[in-house]
Amino acid sequence: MDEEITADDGRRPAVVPEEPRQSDEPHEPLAHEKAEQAARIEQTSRSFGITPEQYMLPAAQQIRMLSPDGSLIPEEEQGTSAGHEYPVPEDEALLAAYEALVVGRRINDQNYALVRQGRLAVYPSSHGQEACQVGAALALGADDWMFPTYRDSVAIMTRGVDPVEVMVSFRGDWHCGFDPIAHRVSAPSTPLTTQLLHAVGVAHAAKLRGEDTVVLAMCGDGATSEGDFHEALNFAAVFEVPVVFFVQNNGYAISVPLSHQSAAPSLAHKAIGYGMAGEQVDGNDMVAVLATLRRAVSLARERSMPLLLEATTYRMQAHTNADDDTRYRDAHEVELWRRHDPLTRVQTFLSSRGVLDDDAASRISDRAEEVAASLRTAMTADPPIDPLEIFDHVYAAPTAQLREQRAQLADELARGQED
Amino acid sequence: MDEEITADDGRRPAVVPEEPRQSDEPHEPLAHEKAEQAARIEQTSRSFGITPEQYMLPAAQQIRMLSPDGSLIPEEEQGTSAGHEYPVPEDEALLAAYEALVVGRRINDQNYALVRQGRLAVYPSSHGQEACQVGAALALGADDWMFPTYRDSVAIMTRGVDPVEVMVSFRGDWHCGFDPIAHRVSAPSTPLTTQLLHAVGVAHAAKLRGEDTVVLAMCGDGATSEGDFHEALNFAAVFEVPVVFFVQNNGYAISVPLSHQSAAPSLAHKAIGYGMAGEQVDGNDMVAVLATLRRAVSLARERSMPLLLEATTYRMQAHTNADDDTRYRDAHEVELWRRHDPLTRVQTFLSSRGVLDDDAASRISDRAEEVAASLRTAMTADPPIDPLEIFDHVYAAPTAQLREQRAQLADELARGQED
Amino acid sequence: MAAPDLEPRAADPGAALRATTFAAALNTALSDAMAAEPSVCVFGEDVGTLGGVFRITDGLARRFGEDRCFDTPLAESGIAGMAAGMAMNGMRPVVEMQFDAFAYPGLEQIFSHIAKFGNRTRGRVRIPLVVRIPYGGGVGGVEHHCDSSEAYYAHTPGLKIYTPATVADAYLMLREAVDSPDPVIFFEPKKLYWSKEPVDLEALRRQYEDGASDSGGPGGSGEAGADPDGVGAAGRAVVARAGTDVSLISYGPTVATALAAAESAAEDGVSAEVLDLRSLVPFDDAALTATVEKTGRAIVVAEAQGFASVAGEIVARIQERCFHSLASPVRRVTGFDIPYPSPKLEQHHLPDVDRVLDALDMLQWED
Amino acid sequence: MAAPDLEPRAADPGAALRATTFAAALNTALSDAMAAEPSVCVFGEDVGTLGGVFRITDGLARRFGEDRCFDTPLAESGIAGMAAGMAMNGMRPVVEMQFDAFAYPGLEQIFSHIAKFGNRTRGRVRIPLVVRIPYGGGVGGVEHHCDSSEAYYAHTPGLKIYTPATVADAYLMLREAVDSPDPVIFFEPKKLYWSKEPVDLEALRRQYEDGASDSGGPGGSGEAGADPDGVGAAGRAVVARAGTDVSLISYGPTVATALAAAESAAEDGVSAEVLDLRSLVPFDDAALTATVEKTGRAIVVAEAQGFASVAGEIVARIQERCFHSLASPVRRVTGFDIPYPSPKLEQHHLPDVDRVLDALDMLQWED
Ligand SMILES: Cc1ncc(C[n+]2csc(CCOP(=O)(O)OP(=O)(O)O)c2C)c(N)n1
Ligand SMILES: Cc1ncc(C[n+]2csc(CCOP(=O)(O)OP(=O)(O)O)c2C)c(N)n1
Ligand SMILES: [Mg+2]
Ligand SMILES: [Mg+2]
Repeated sequence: MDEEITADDGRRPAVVPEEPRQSDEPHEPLAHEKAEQAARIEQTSRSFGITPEQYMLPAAQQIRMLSPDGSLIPEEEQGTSAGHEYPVPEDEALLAAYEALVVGRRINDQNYALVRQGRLAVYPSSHGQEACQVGAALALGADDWMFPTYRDSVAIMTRGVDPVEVMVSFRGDWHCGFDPIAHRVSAPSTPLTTQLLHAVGVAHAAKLRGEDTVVLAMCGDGATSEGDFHEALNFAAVFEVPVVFFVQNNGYAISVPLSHQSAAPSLAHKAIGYGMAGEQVDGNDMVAVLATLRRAVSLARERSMPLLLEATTYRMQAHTNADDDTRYRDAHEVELWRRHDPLTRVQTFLSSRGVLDDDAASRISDRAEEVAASLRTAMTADPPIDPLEIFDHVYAAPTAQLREQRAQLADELARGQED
Repeated sequence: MDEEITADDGRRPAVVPEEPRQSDEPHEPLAHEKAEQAARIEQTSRSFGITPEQYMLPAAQQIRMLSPDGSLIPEEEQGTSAGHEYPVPEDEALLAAYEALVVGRRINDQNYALVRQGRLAVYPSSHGQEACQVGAALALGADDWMFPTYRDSVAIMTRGVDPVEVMVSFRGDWHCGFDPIAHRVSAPSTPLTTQLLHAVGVAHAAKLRGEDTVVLAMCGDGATSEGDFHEALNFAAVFEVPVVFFVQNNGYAISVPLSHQSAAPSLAHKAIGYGMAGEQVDGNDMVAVLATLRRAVSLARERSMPLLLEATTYRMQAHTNADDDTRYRDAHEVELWRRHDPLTRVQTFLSSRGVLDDDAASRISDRAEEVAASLRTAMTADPPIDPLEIFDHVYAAPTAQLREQRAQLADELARGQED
Repeated sequence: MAAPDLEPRAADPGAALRATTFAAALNTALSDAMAAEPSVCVFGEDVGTLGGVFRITDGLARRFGEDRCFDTPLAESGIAGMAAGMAMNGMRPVVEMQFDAFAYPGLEQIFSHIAKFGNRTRGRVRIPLVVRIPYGGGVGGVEHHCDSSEAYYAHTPGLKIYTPATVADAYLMLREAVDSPDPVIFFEPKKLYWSKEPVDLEALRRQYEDGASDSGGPGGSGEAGADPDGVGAAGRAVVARAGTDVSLISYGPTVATALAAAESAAEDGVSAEVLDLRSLVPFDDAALTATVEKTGRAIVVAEAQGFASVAGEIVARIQERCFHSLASPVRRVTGFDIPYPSPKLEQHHLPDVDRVLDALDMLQWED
Repeated sequence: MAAPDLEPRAADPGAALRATTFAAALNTALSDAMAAEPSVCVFGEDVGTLGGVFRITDGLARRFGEDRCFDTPLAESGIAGMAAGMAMNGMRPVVEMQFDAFAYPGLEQIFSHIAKFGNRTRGRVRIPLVVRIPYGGGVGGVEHHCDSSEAYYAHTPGLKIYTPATVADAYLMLREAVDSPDPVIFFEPKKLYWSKEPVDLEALRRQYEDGASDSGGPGGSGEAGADPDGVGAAGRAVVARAGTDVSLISYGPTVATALAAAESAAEDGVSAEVLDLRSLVPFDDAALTATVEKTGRAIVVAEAQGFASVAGEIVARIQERCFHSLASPVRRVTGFDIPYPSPKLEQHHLPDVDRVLDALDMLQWED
């Protein structure tokens, strides 16, 4: 479709300079030059036969493919529309996702237990959000990057990082445990939203080298309020880098509900303010999550542009073990969400479809037990940590000051041993 | 109009909880509670017979009432539409605005001259942007507040602050010159965008006391990229405070053009991401600027809610006297914008309308000369500054440390005088 | 934490003393300040319904309503900036930064505006707000949750920096901070939150409110007319334990360490005086000079990494002002110059009694 | 600014020396670094087309293309954060903060990530970037344009802090900063930008590149194998003027002040040694100790407000390490503890020769 799109909702299409500006032929005054990203958006929306605004605003309702009871929703009711089309992933991919979901849930529960046994200092559980976790990892290619938060341990493990390594920092060690470069997964970020800018930087570096790396940048609903969210989305759009911003809207930032966080119709509505497309997905629907993330990743890669995806989900447990969620939400609300558990929904679907038979189910649950068991064993062992290492990585080579301080501690430790 | 609005562009209306949430009757799961501001927006858009999205997105084209040659544009071509309606201000108000415009231009030019004579250390001129400056000041009531930047001296003066006081800091003194509380104009902010949050705070304090103060918060196009812009708009929407965010988009942040600043269809498109209405106006059209600002101020006041107004304008001179604008824009572009000078446009309009006759014109130009002359006289005098005062206002009462340091300087000054 | 030997602002000893936590004292101080002055409002992340992750604001929203104590969107620059604006318009905001390192997004607002607004308006617009920052380690916190960031703020002219070390001070200094006409960064040693001391908060309230009204306005000290400098009582250091041989200078979380070290030293026949600075800005040079001139030796004990720290400043001030009284170089016992290490290693980083005693041994006693 | 008497890294004296500005040296350093290493890229506000408000990046976009030198949207946290990400992915970003106070929105990224990432990944992810910050006053700048903010960064473990005081150092230290495996905050004294010295940049380039390749990698010093500590040449202080009676310790913009004061003092028969620290982190304790042990008296001269400053740290280190060599307390000559004052009053705030000489008079010469 190549004709000029006339905005059919009565709004203007974005003003796009047709050609690079010539110094002797300035553009129309009383308007300012628009970014190239606008041209890309114009082209993209045109290819879908819709206006740029229609492309950038989220679809009329969140994308949902599985009903709460696990049956496939008829295509015309999935929330998709022109330019907002999401093919249902193949059975094979869904089965793999289901397996990761089961393992992820098992890990969440295992870690919860380890915290109670004092084996972990803290664990921010993603129980209830595993469809988002799994989708994030499975939508990416091997050379893509992921920027997770403290809540995204299951996503990191699904990406292939050894669960034991992921738990190192929560166990109370001083470093992140795994090698971010080898796995193309950054060390999970605790200062909220800051990691989205790193994601943009990683994508920009790749783009400058001509690589088509997509970066998935994760954050929560609360995190969207931070200034860095704004700066990251804006940088990504202006530099036209393939970053998929993936917001897990679980309704709370610790105790603060979404209604105190934003007055927007949806968080996905923020996208248009940066000149990128936004979409909302049912984050407890494994099928829809995978479908939307996959398309976001491929659009980002093909057209070298960022997108914003908001997944509506729910954190079933407290913020962390240190939190008491009964102070700010009632058990009934949690109960209601339990009925929409991402795991049972897709399980019902895959069983009814014959993709998940008893064999597969027991193989998967065995694997989950195995992962949990090895996590348990590893966490029960208490590997010694060398205190002197705290000086070794502050700089590539320790400064004279740090060598002095290291010597002081070494001396104290030696004397301590003599006692 | 009280019926349910069905989104006629095929998008969903914002989900609004109809009643306050009851703990025994939780809201529909798989969605999170929306802010009260959403209800306010819903109600507002309903009163205009449009959807919330239509209300929050800017009108299809920027609001413009005067053509570049100064004739009134037919109403149906002004860019207004349902919910985006802007009555043309009365002649009397326009004449007052014209007068302020002439005085403002004269001040800009006088200050430019004073800089060249070394009487001012620096002056960021708003030459070309005076319609925005004047509109900002005239749209506010006496009890309202204004939060200007370094470029908004003309707005501050139009609000009634003595030009000489406004110039104190640009002359090189250590304080802002005027009393912000007395004038309800904050000390102009140099750290970009930071002042928008102060504006939200002032509005919030007023609201908590039950006052209906509107706060006009000003910034430039470049400033919209800062994290504080995001945080300020979000806080304003979540706390439902009457702040009008007024962006003067002059196309450049020093040398950086808008296209490097944002890829959005317009800066006004950012509003919907916070759940507020955005609008774009021709910032060189005094009539449209006043019309849109007035309505924004009254909507903000009546409904206690924020709005975002983007005025497209142009800075005719360099960023400041320290800047060399030939490095980043060509003379031809500047020349094109000169043809859309806000002053001549409204002058032509008011003359043709018979509102501005020769008497009025000469009275106004006399007044401008008077203001300029007294500014000149004041700036030529070099009032002594007491160096010891630099210690006196750091705290409400100087600390012992500052008293020591003050004594040291006093001693040095005394010895210096003995030399 | 042991109650200090010397607590000049302790409540009437006749009053019933109950074991009171540091956290309860802060909570009561906020509550009393809100009751006393309607312009005081409390906001931040999770401070409303939840009562703060440390429960310091527990019950305030219920008691005073959501206009006076409320949650904000998750944005620290927004919190600081909105507080500045509210302070410009007649309010006295008390904001909470959830953890030390999470205050950093607000630094521009704090450095460029909150600290400077009074000065740049020639005193016409004061910013009377309090930024409460739970700080320091010793609680098993993971990365970014245990920074000691007081030096950043102390280096910034225009801010006052308070940090209480006792339960009574938690109450009294927070009351003063709220009443101060200047912005106060109020550092709360998070490892003290659940420490208890026998303190009568009711008596402290009376003491504070009588004192404040005696001296005719906010920030007044307990003793009427005794505050010619306008620093308030919070601006003064306190001798937490008297001694003659060496001065242990500390503040916030390390006052307890210093006291414990003094206890140990006493067993070895060394009489250590412990100075609790309480306020870092303004700084009580008179108290510092008095103790060092008395003892001739000093150790500064603080948690933050040492380089370009407040501890460094204290050492510099001692040698500038007491050089000829010093029998030995002043020593610092501080955190190392590394990012705060993990729960499993923090005990190696934090100044402890042994490290203070080591420093003490090196004070050239043979001279 | 007068050329220092002693410039151990000056170019081959045989070479043709041209009057070169500090700004040109920085510009050439960036250009040479970009030519030498394709992963080096330069970005920030107005650094592309305009070449920076101080023109330090002039011509780089033209020469290396817009992929290598470009303007960003106006957001300092964005600049710092994106730079961190690019550094994680193989680039060596050099970013410009337009003025000192405008770097503050980026502090969270700098403190919590840039400084810590190497450590928190156990050295697996290094962040080799440079944040250039024009700093200090003396240029008639209005408010927020003249902060000396080095203490905030110097107090933060994980960052290196360089600040050159000579044209040759502007070139050499910036080259080293770009090649450093660690994040470097590079403070450029803006009042020196247009100062000139006779310097052969071409020779410096050869000197640097030969040295760097000799020592087998980035950050190498000019002398092969002479850098066992890995601090690079930039990590070492330099005696800018030799003397015997008193040590004037300074860095960046005040090295010139110290040299001028030394000149004056010489007329009065006092021989002052001037130490140019160059790097604040790592800190050259050996050089500091050497000069103070030689002279027995010291004055620290720095522009920043004194409280909890780098100057305070230096005083503390001197007394900790050279106590018994000191004939008199170490004195500080710094800015006052006030917000940087206006163009009309900055001369009263900035350390100047008279103030250094006043301090010198107070060094108890009669003892
Ligand atoms: C900059 C910053 N401020 C505050 C915090 C403290 N904090 C940790 S998690 C959290 C809530 C985050 O909510 P959300 O982004 O919705 O993510 P969720 O925990 O729900 O996954 C807060 C306030 C932080 N980590 N970083
Ligand atoms: C936080 C911050 N960063 C950088 C600057 C330096 N600076 C001053 S004005 C300016 C450009 C602002 O552009 P815009 O917001 O469009 O306003 P205009 O000057 O065009 O009116 C810059 C980068 C600053 N003042 N504050
Ligand atoms: Mg959340
Ligand atoms: Mg602009």
